[in-house]
Amino acid sequence: MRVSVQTAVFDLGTESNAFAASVPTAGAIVTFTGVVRDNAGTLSAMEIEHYPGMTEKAIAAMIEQAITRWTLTDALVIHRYGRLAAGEPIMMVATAAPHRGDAFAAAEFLMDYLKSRAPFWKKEIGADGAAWVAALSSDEAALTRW
Amino acid sequence: MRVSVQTAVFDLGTESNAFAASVPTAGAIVTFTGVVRDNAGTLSAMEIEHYPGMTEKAIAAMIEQAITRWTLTDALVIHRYGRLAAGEPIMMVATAAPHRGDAFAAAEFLMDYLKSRAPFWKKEIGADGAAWVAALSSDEAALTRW
Amino acid sequence: MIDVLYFAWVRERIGLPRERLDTAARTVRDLIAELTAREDRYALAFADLTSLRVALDQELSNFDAPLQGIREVAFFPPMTGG
Amino acid sequence: MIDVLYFAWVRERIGLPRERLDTAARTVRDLIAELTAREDRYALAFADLTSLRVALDQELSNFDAPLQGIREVAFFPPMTGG
Repeated sequence: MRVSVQTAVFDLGTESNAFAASVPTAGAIVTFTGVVRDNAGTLSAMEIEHYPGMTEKAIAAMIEQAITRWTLTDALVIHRYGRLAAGEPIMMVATAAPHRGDAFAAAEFLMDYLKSRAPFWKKEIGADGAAWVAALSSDEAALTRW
Repeated sequence: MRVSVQTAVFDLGTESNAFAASVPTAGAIVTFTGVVRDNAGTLSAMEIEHYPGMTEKAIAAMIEQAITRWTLTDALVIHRYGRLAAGEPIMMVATAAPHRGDAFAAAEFLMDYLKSRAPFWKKEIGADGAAWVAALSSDEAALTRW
Repeated sequence: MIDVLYFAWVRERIGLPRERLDTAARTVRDLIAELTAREDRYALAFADLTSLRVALDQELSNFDAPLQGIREVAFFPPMTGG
Repeated sequence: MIDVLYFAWVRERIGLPRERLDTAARTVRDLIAELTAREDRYALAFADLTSLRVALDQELSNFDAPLQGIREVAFFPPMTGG
């Protein structure tokens, strides 16, 4: 298990390969990457705040829970904080398992929990000001399926 | 959309980065990679046969179907055939979407269809002979959820 | 004339990957009966149809499908991709 | 003495990221009442508890939880990670 809460940008390819190399006996590897989107072309940056200490513990607990629920070989979570530019990766989750169903389910579970239970707060900074991203009720609702 | 049916090994990291770079407006990217597993330590290779012509058409049709069902920015399928060594990647699926739910669902859908509807046949070659991999009824059953 | 293709253990049992046949078979099932009557290796390959799949002109089909207008028939076991 | 941390717009409304308080509050709700009574900026931050979350010693908790033995209380809006 690796949890990295970092300001530095990460490389999806490098991280995917390193994770895959670390799980030679897994048949199935799933990755999820979240990217700073600029739909309207008005976003100049995203600012992410987090709760140092709690963040790492909360994510580690989520991974522990995933390992208990599914047959996983390993899991990885990288989540950035600080100032991110449009197009940059925000975070990634990777799961490895003997079978694809477990790898997919654990990755979705980790995503749903990261969305609503890991202490991160996003602020979108545009040309005409900044606004905290509101939590979606659909994200909260997604937790009920687990 | 890219479909590649190839003998050459591919690099998960390189392919993931190229795919991500091709979808700058997608907020969510999911990849699935299948790897030749050697559980018992007795597998010397995997031989994959396919049906040239039909394979490419069948996979393209699966992706078209995924694009119809979910809001996808793009999708990629790479599937190898020929002789593969243990630890090598067999295939990968990548999906990009504005939202994570669509990216995950489309990737799982493509995997379920690739398992049972794309004309590939796997043969495991071990120290004491070779055997065609039997189709799993659970893979066939997985299709009913879509 | 019709191209008949065999894959995986069907190909191995019949001993060739493809052949060109002159047939009057009206359906896939007729064609299978014709082949089965020819030689033991065909009879062996087609012994259990539940473990076989068929594609007509590269589209999955079924054993009762008509062959009229079809140029390529392929027989193979259930697929194991992914 | 207890450390009280504020994040995101709670931090912005209150105007500081953390402070050390000497409090006799028995529950989170008591602490909020005490802070709200202090200054408008606290009243503003705690005006709508449904839009707030609380963590005690870095574990998510609730407003009725006792503060006994707790060293660190954090207030923040619903999380938006991922």
